[in-house]
Order: sequence, then C-alpha cells, then structure tokens
Amino acid sequence: MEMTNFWSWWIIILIVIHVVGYALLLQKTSKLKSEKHKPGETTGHTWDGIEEYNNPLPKWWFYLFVLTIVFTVGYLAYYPGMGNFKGVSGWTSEKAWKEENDAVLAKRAELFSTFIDKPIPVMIKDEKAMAIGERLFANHCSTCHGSDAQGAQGFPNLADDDWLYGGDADTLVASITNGRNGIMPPWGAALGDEGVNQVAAYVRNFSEEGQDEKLVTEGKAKFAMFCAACHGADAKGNHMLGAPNLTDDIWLHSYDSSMLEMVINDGISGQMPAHNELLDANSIKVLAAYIYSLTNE
Amino acid sequence: MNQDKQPLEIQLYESRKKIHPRDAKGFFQNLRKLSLFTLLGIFYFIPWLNFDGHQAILFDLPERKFYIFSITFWPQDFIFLSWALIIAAFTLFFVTALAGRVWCGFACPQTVWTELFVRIEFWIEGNRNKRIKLDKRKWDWYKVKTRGLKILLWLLLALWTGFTFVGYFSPIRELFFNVQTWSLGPWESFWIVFYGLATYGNAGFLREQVCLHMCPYARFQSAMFDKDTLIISYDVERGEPRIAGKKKRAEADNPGDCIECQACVQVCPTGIDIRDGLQYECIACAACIDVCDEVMDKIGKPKGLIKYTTENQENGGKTHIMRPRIMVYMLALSIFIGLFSYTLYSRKNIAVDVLRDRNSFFRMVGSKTIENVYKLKIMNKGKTAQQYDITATGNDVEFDVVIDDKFKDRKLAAGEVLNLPVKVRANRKDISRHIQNIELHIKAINEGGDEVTEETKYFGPRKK
Amino acid sequence: MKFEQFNDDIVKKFTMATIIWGIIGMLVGVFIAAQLAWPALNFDIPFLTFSRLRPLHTNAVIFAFGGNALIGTSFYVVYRTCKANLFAPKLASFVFWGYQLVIVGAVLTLPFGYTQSREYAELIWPIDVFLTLVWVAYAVVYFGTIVKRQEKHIYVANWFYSAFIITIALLHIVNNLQIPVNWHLSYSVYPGAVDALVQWWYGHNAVGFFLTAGFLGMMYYFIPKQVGKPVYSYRLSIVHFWALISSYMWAGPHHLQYTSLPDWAQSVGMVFSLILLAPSWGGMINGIMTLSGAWHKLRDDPIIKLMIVSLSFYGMSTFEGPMMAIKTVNALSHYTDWTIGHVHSGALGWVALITVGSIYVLIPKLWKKEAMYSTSLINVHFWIATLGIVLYIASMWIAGVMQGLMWRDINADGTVVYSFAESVKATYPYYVARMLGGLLFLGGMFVMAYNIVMTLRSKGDAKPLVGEAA
Amino acid sequence: MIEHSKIEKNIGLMGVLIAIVVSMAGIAEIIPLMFQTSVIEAHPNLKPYTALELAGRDVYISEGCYNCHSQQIRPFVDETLRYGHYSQANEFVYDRPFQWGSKRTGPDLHRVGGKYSDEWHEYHLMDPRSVVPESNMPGYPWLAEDLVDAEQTAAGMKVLHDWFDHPYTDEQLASAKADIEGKTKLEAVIAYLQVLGTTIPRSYK
Repeated sequence: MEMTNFWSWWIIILIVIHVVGYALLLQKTSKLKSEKHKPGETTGHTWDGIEEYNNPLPKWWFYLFVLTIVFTVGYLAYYPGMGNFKGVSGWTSEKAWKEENDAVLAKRAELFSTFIDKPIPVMIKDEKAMAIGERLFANHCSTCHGSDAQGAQGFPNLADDDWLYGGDADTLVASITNGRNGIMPPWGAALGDEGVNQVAAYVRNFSEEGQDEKLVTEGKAKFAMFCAACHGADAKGNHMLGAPNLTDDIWLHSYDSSMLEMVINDGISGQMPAHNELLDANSIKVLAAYIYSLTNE
Repeated sequence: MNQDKQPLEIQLYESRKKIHPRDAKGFFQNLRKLSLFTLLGIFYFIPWLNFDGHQAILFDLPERKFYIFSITFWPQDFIFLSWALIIAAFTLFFVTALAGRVWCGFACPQTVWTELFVRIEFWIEGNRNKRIKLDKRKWDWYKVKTRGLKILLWLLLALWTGFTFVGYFSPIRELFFNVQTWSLGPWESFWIVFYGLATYGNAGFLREQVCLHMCPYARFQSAMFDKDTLIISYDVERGEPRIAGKKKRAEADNPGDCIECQACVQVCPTGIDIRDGLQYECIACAACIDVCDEVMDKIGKPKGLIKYTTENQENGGKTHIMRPRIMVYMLALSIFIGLFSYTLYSRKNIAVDVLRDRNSFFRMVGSKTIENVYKLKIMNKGKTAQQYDITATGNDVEFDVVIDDKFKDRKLAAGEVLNLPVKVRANRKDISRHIQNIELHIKAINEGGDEVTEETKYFGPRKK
Repeated sequence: MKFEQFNDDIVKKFTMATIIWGIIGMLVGVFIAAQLAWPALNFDIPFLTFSRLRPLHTNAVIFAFGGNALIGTSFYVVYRTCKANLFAPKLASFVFWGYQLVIVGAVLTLPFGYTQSREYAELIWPIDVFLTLVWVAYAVVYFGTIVKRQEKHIYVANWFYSAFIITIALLHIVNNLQIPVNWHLSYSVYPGAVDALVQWWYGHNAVGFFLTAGFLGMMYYFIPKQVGKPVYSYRLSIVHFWALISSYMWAGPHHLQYTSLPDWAQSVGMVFSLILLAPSWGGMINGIMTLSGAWHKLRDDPIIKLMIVSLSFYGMSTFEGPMMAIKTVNALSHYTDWTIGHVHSGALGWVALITVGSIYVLIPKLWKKEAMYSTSLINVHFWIATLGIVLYIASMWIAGVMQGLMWRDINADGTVVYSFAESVKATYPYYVARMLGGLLFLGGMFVMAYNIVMTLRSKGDAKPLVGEAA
Repeated sequence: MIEHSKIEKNIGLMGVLIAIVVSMAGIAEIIPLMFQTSVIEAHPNLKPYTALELAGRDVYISEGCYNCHSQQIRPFVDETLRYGHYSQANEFVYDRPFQWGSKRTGPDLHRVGGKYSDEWHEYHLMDPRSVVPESNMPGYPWLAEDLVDAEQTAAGMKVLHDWFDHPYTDEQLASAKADIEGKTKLEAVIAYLQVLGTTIPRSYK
C-alpha cells in the first residue's frame, strides 16, 4: 500500500483502542459493587420531577453488542481494514471486480466457443453469433450508427454497402479495433467563395442533374486540382484515406443543399473511437461479423 | 450489621428468566393450533406445488423472474409488491383496531415457530413441572438424553425450515436432490444454515424476548388500540378479592371468583400476570382465557373471568364495532384491494420500452422522406409465443413504420425480450415541427391480444 | 421573575419557528417529490428546479425544523432539569435571531444557485462563518446554564444535548474549511477522495448527532415527563451514551462503500456501523421500557402514541442502517431510492414524530393552557402521519430494490439488460406514491398548526399546579 | 460506573471527554488518508480543468447536478459495462469539492465525456424529454442565455493554483478570463461534461 508504516500503525492502534474500549466498557459495566443502585429502586435523583430506575439490561442486548465486537475482530482479520494489513483473505475491491469480470468473460467465451473460430463470412450464418452481435451492436454502436445501423448525419450508414474505408471483414475489424479519424481540410481560403460554389456544383451534378453547366465545368477543373488527390480523379473516393465516394448520392454530412458548400469551405472531420480498450478481440470479431452480415447475406 | 458495610455485587445485565409455559386447552387454543398448523402447513407445502410445468411459487432472483401461479412477475412489476405491502399494513391497522394483537398471538411467524418448538418440548420433556425439574436436574444421562433429543429434533426442524425457505428462491426439487447428493452450492448451503440457525435461535432460544424488546410491530399495534379494541382482560369486579383454599373461601364473606390457582400465569408464554391489567407484553394468545375457563368450570362458576373484552365494555358501556376509524380503514382497504385487483387483472403480458438513438436525431431518406429510428425493447411476459404489429400516430401526420426484413415475422417466445429497431418515416412536408410527440402502438397479433402505447419524440429538421 | 418569564419566552419562539419551518421544509419536499413524478413542474424556472430546491428541502427540515426544535427543547430541558435560569439571556436571544437569519440566508441563496454542493452543508462560506458564531453563542448559553445548575448531577438528556452541541461544532468547522474565491464561491481545502471522506464523516454524523443524539436528548426528557414514570435504566443510559457517540463517528465511510475511497477505510466504516447497532437500540429500549410502565395510557393518549411509534421507527431505522452498511447489501442499495426510504423512515418516523409529540407536550405548558385544544385532532394527526410514512417508505424501499436489480441485470454475453432510462421509467409509479405519502404527512402538520392556533386562542388557562411553580 | 458519577457532576470534564471521544474517529480515518499517495497523487494523464471546463464545473455545482447524478463508478461488472472503467481516487485530486454524489436518480456521469455529441447535450440540457422521453430530469433552458462569470473563473483558477498547486501554466492563468468571456453556461457545462472521466479509457474488457 501507499501508506507509510507510521500511518498504518496510527490507524491500527486507534481501532484497537476503540474495539478494546467497547469490550472493557461492557466488561466493566457488567458487574457492579455498590451499596446504592439497587434494581427496582430509583437512583434517588430527581430532575424536574423525572426520576431514574436502575434496571439491569436484558442479557440479549449485551450478547448482541459482544457479537458485533467479535464480528469486527474477525472481519478486520479477514478483510483489509487495519492500515496496511491486507487481511488474511487478501481481498481488494479491485481483485473482486476482476474475478467477477473474469467470470463474465469466461461465460462469454463459453458462449462464443461454438463459432468464434470460424472466419467472419462463415460466422454470419450462425444464428447465435448474429443474435449476440446484434446485442453488442445495440450496446456499443447504436448510439451513433443508429439502432438499425443505418447511421445519421455525420455517422455512416453501415447497411448500404457504401464504405469509407472498405467493407471486407478485415477492414471492419480494423475500423472497430483502432478507430478511424477522417479529416477533410478547409478549402475556402484556396478556392474562394466562387470556387467553392463551382466545386459544389460539380459534385452535386453526379447525383442531381441540371446544375449550372458553367459552374460544373469550372468546378471540374478545380476539383482535379484540389480534391482529386483524396477523392480520386473520378470522385469515387479512396478507401485508404477514408475519402467518401461523391458520385453515389449517399451523403455523410449533407442533407441540406447549403451543407455541401459549408463542408468544402470549412472542412470537416469525423471520428470513430477505437474500441480495443473497450472490447476484447472476440467480441470485436462477432461485432464485425454482425456488421458484415448487414450487407453480405 | 456487618452485611451493611459489605458492598453488594449486582449483575448489570439481566439473564432472561426462562419461561416454562403450561399447556392450555380450550376453544382459543384449538383455534390457535388450527391457525398455526395451517400456516406451517402452507409454508412447508407450497414450494412443492407445481403449476403449469413450473414451481407454483418461485422467486428466481438470478433471472429476476417471480413466478406466482399463473403470473410471472418481472422487476418492472414490483409495483404490485408495493401494493401488497401497503395493503398488508392497512390490514394490520384494521385487524388490530378491531381485535387487538391477534396477529401476534395467532399468525406471527415468531409465535408460530415458537409454538411449534414448544410442542416438541412438551412431547420430549413432558409438562411444565417435569421441565422445571429437568432444568434443575444435574447433568446425568437422562438429562443429556432428553435434552439431546430435543435439541436434535429442533435442529432438524430448523434446518428443514431453512431448506424450505431457500426452496422459495431456488427450485426445491433440484435443491432436495442436491441435498441428498451433498452437492449444494456455497450460497444455498449458507442460506439454509443461516435460516436454520435463525429459526432455532428465534423459536428455541429468544422466543418472547423478540416480542418484548425488539419487535417494532408490537409497539405499532399497541398504538392502534382504542376503547373499542378487543383486549384480553381480567374481570376485577368479579375476581377480587382473590382467595385461595376452600377453607379460607368459606370463611370469607363474598370471596371473588379468582381462587389464586396461578394457572393463568403458568400458561403465559411471555410470563406476565394478566390480572395486573393491560401490559405491553401481552401477545393476545388467549391461553389464560382457556385455562381460566377450565378452572371456572371445575369450581362451578361461569366462564369469562378472563375474557376478550373492550375498555368500553369493561366500564359498563357498549362496544362500538362500526366506528369512524374502522369505517375509514375498511374504505381505504377496499379501495386499495380494488385497485390492486384491477391493476393485476389489467396487467398486460407485454411490456415495451422505447429508446431513442442518442446521437442520431433523424435522417433523410432521399430528399422527401424523414426517418427517425427507435429501439423497441419488447418483453413478452406471457406464456405463449407472440408476434407483434407496430403502428405510429401523432399530430395527424401519416407515419409509416418500417421494420428491417430480418425482423419481419419474428415471433417472441414466452419470456423473450427483443430489441427491435424500428424506422418511422414521414413525408418531409408533413413535418412542421422540429420536435413533436409521437405514439407507437405495439399490439400482439392474436384474438384480443394485448396492446400497449408508448409516447416518444419525433425529430424533424431544425427550423432556422 | 422577569428572567423566569424569559426562559419560557425564548422556548416559545423556538417552538413557533419549528412549526413554521417544518411546514415550509416539508412543503418544499412535497413539491420536489411531485417534480420527480411530473418533471415539467419546474416550469423552466431556475429557482423552482429540483436540483436547486432539494438542498433547500434537506436544510430546511434538518436544520430549520430539527434545529429549532433541538435548540428550543434543549433550552427548556436544561433550565428545568438544572433548576436554573438560562445563562446570558441576551445571548440566548441572539442565538434565536441569529439562527433564523442563517435559515433566511439559506432560503435566499440555495434556490438561486449559491451552494457549496456538499450535502447537508450546502450553505456558502459567509453564512457558515456566521453560523459558527451563533453556535458558539448557543454553546455558551447552554453550558453556562449547566454550570449554574442547582442539581448536583447532570440529567441524561443533557448529556445527549451536550454531545450534540460539541460534535456539531467540530463537524461544521472541519467540513467547511474552504478558500474563498469571491463572496459566494469557495474551494475545499481537501482534494477529491479526502474531500469525500470528510464530507461523509460530516454527513453521517449530522445524522448521528443532529438527528439522533439531539433527539435522544429530547426523548429522555419528554417521554418520562409525559408518561410520568421514571426512566427505565440509568446504567443503560451510561453504556449506550458513550458507546453511541464514539462509534457513530467512525461509521461515515459506509456512505462510500465500493467507491474510490481506499478499501481499509470502507471496512472500518462497515464494522463500526455494525457495532453501532447495540448502542442505538439502547436508546430505544430505554425509551420503550420507560413507556411500558404506562401501557394502558396508549389507548387514550395520542401523544404517547406518537412517542411510541417514533421509537419504533427509531429502532427500525437503526437496524436498517447497519444492515445497509454491510458491503454486499450496500452494493444493491446504494444510489437507489432505498436510501431515500431509509432516511425518511428515520426523519419522518423518528425525528418528526418525537418532535411533534414533544411540541404537543410543550404548547400547553408554555402558554399556560390546560391542554391542547383538541385531543382527537392529535389523534388525526397521528394517523395521517403514520399512513403517510407507511406509503412513503414502502414505495421507496421497493423502488430501490427494483432499481438495484434492474441495474445489475446482465446478459450472458456481457451486455446490460436494461438501459438506465428504463429503470427511470419503471420508477414513476413509486414517485407518485411517495409524493402522496409526503402529502399526507404534510397534511398532519397542518392539522397540528390548526390545533395549536386554536389552543393559543382558547381561554382555558391552566391553574398553576402545586410544585410546578419553578 | 462509580467513576461516572464524577463525570456527570462536572460539565467541564464531561465536555472534554465528549470532545475527545468524538474526535478519535476523524483522527484515525481522515488524517492518514491525507498522506496516502494513491489518494492524493494525480493520475499521470490527469489535467487540471481548463477555464471553460472549470466554469462549467461551477455551473454543475451551482445547478445542483450532484443531487441526482453520481460521478463514481463502482467496481462491479454491471457498472463497468454500463459506464466504463471503475473510478479511481487519483482521477479526482483536482476536484474541490468532490462531486461523487450519493444518489442516481439519473445515470452516473463520471465517464460521460465523449459518449454523446455536444449537440445531443444541448438538446438534452434544454429539454431532456426531447431526446430521452422517459427522463424525469428538469430542463435547464436558462443555461443557454446566461453567460459564465469569467472573472470568477479566473480568480478560481488562481486560488486553485496558489493554494493547492493545481498545475496551471502562467499562460493559462493570464488568458483564463479572455478565453471564456462571452461563453454561455451551456457551452461551459458541456465542455465540463465532455472532459469527465477521460483521464483513463472507458475500457472494461
């Protein structure tokens, strides 16, 4: 423990003094040599008309008190309490948690044992695995990606087979384990307001025909200069960088028309937290399998 | 004198004076035995009862399911326990105001088990005199044998009680098998021994001390008495002056009916003399009434020197049974019992919690449709498999409930809980508010199936 | 003669303050209880919001209702049992007005967000400083009177009041060591976990010495007085007094079971909580056995009913307390409404009922009336109060167990079964039942207030009894 | 007991004895704790609250959030699953006063940092039932209108630095006021919530 022996003894001595003190108090008061204080008579004092008997106490009360003292001695011998003395059991709340947690893990491992060694594309056929994956998803992922895994603004849809980083089994495991950090830098300064509008028109043109032709043409040129590095010359995105495909009418951030301009102007970043600290590898694998199953039957 | 100067040694803690109650026979004792053994019978028997393929009453703590005959209670149903407790409290008030501490004398577990243990004591060690003699006897073989047998029987009974008690929480047949094969789990063993020892301690050793010093209900009940409450009372007018012995009685002019036989004192399980008037120790077991009636019979006097009566009656007045207090209790009780029965009757076999996804408020499907996603946690609390139909209403908007294919036609087994993601879609132009209320209706698809409605929120675009 | 009149006058003031603050404090309690069931009841107004009013409720009922009752009765008891006029009457007046000022200070700060956030010690530092002054003045008056006493022996009620006064001073000062930032904000001198222990050492013993020792003092005077019987056992008083005050102080860490407080301190808190059981019950036994000599009076005297039921609740709460300090029980009960039920079984059942009983004894004596205006109204009060408590603690106890079970439920695959929001949803009916229980109890207070007003307006002045002239 | 008659005749003696008896527990429990390193030494990752976070913390205190929310995750599996890694004493050394709370009318908040988006918190604080319909938390809409007391926070940081050695840089102290001038209480309290419990990962595997 992180306490000096001085303080440890300080605690021990004070506890012992007290516990022994109670025992002495009980022992001292259990018998009395006196000419006065006979039971059944009052003590002879009167305060504002109130008198006192001096009845003996019921024995069970005495035993109850003794019992709690005996328990205390036993408890402090068995469990930590006396300063640095760890107690015979060596119990700590941390260890107790670990044991409890290990039991949960063991139970989980047993539950997983029938399917965990299968590769993910095979695991998705296992109903039990998918039921567990579903529950893990509800516990850990649905807050952001939605209960139906179809995402929300800023949080990718996991059920539409459009992937920022790729939807194969290994990539899914990697995304969950280490998290992702997608950054789109701001281009407002480089492009200027006009440039932003042009690029936006060009990008929008993939999904919604009938944009201003002039803007689209200008935009195309600027896109090649500033955007193609990440999103690709064909604007179909890049899984290596997590740059989204801009041609498929699936929007991560923009549901309103002005949003696209804003994103180009100000840039945007998205973060998927790493889950390696939160989940063990097996749970991540089951989870990845569940997500994989959403787009691969 | 020399003795005066010698300081006295006084015990400051008083050992309990052991009470050896004499057996009493009579109407009230028969009633009491009937009550005690019925209650004991119920206690020991119920866990063995099966109903519909499961133990009729089982409180399955690890699973958090509580089986009481045809109903399975979930933690969310704990409100019924609340009702039951409140009804029990009112019943206690009601019964006590009417008839005094009959609970203490006739139905309290402390009394019931004490009586059981005392019966065994009678059986093994004999009547009051024999027991007092045995107490004083030196520890010879006879005493060891008799005491040992009693303690052994007590212990067995206590452990059986502990076992039965645990049987309410852990399937008793399995438990019984485990006992036979010595394969009980540590917790089960602990609780069986713990409750066994508690039974032994309370019924064999502590007995009336619990009532005298520890039990708060004993005090409560006393506070519920009024002048029309039935209490056990000695008729002072009739009984005094008490005179013992035929000769003396003949000599005295107008002797009271009490012949100082001490029978009422000897039968008292809390060791009081009822003739001293109403005392907090009295648990209203009526043993003194029975034994005194017997004596009165013998000496040819009318019964009822000690009897159930009320303060009003004692003072020559009338007992009012229907008094405002009683009526208030009855009214309150019937309201509570009515509400309890109604809620129990209308308890649905389905419970639903609607949880909104936290970070995603809404999304667009294409450019015209708004979609909100909810996680419905549907609990099938019934005993048959069910399938559910889900609809949404609110603010005259036409809502469309969409359920992913893999959940379509999904049946929930009895006791199953399903987390069902549900999409609720609406036309963008219909959604005029940023946030509005919406009701989800979940209905079991069968004849007269249970339906629940849950209110939640529906998000649309933020208005600028 | 003038001084003697003063003695009663100051107690009258405290008694009135007790009733008024009691009603206000409980009214706030019922209001915030209603908010838990119908959260919109804060009307989006800051100073009507639960989180700001809950400290006002706790402070009002503990310190305004309980405190006025304790200071008032302690003055009454000390001058009567010492056969001496109160020491330093002007200082005693200062204690009264100063104490009321502190309470008004609480009313003017807590709902407006000026708080230290230390439970039951929320008052901001300037009020704390002033309260210290008032408390020292109180101690001077009280102990000054004892020093002046005519009786050689000090009566047991005064032992408990003394322990209450001394210990509250110690707790108040140690717990409120702060460095001020401005006139209302201050930062504790203790870091995190130490701060937690200091605060719960304080919080637990506010219960132990304000709500237990102080009220035991009240019990030791008013129960024998009302039943007219001697106290059951002098020697029990001695043993349980010393054992109670020493073991109570150790039990604070049981409020922090399984937290980041080091394990050793948690264990120590737990075992001393168990040791506390016997000394606590000592007070109950002494009170109940004193009453047992006058058992037949229970049928007719509702004041004695109030007292016996309060002792029963005292016994139940002091049994429940040590049980809840056991780590395995605490693991389930902590953070749930079970704790709230436990607290109120003590606060409503024990503290409020013994106070109410004592007030019913005091009022006719102080105002020189023959008796209270209506005995049956006292009976009515007794009944609504008892029903209210039953409703309150039954609902909170079960709600707590339910919450504990729901929170702990986990699936085999290591996911939680219930989200937190589901446990909140399941608790609503209990919150409604609790609010009704509180409302009943508050109703009882109004009945008492009416009864008192009518008593004071009645003309039946008591004839001075022989021997009561002192 | 014969001795006791002496005590009960002498109020001075009785007072002193009471004072001694009631002081022992604090001396035994509190003082050693002040010297226990696991309790008083900060976790290596722990940073003192920034000006905005500290201002938010003062709002949290002032609104009385501790009445319904604990900030203390106990070492039980259900809690670590629900809330994240159990709380450790060395995460709280910059908490004056502590905010562990004693009641969970709402969920524990010790590791709420990063769990929800700022936007969610905004909705939730303004009108809790808009995002959690079953919640019984009151709304705190005035937080969006009230501005933080920048001067107070700057002074507070100085107190924490000067008296208790909270490791603020001179720069932080100097810019504190300007940093949060004009920020709403809502922004501040969200900043505080988002940093809660982030000292160690929410890990519970």
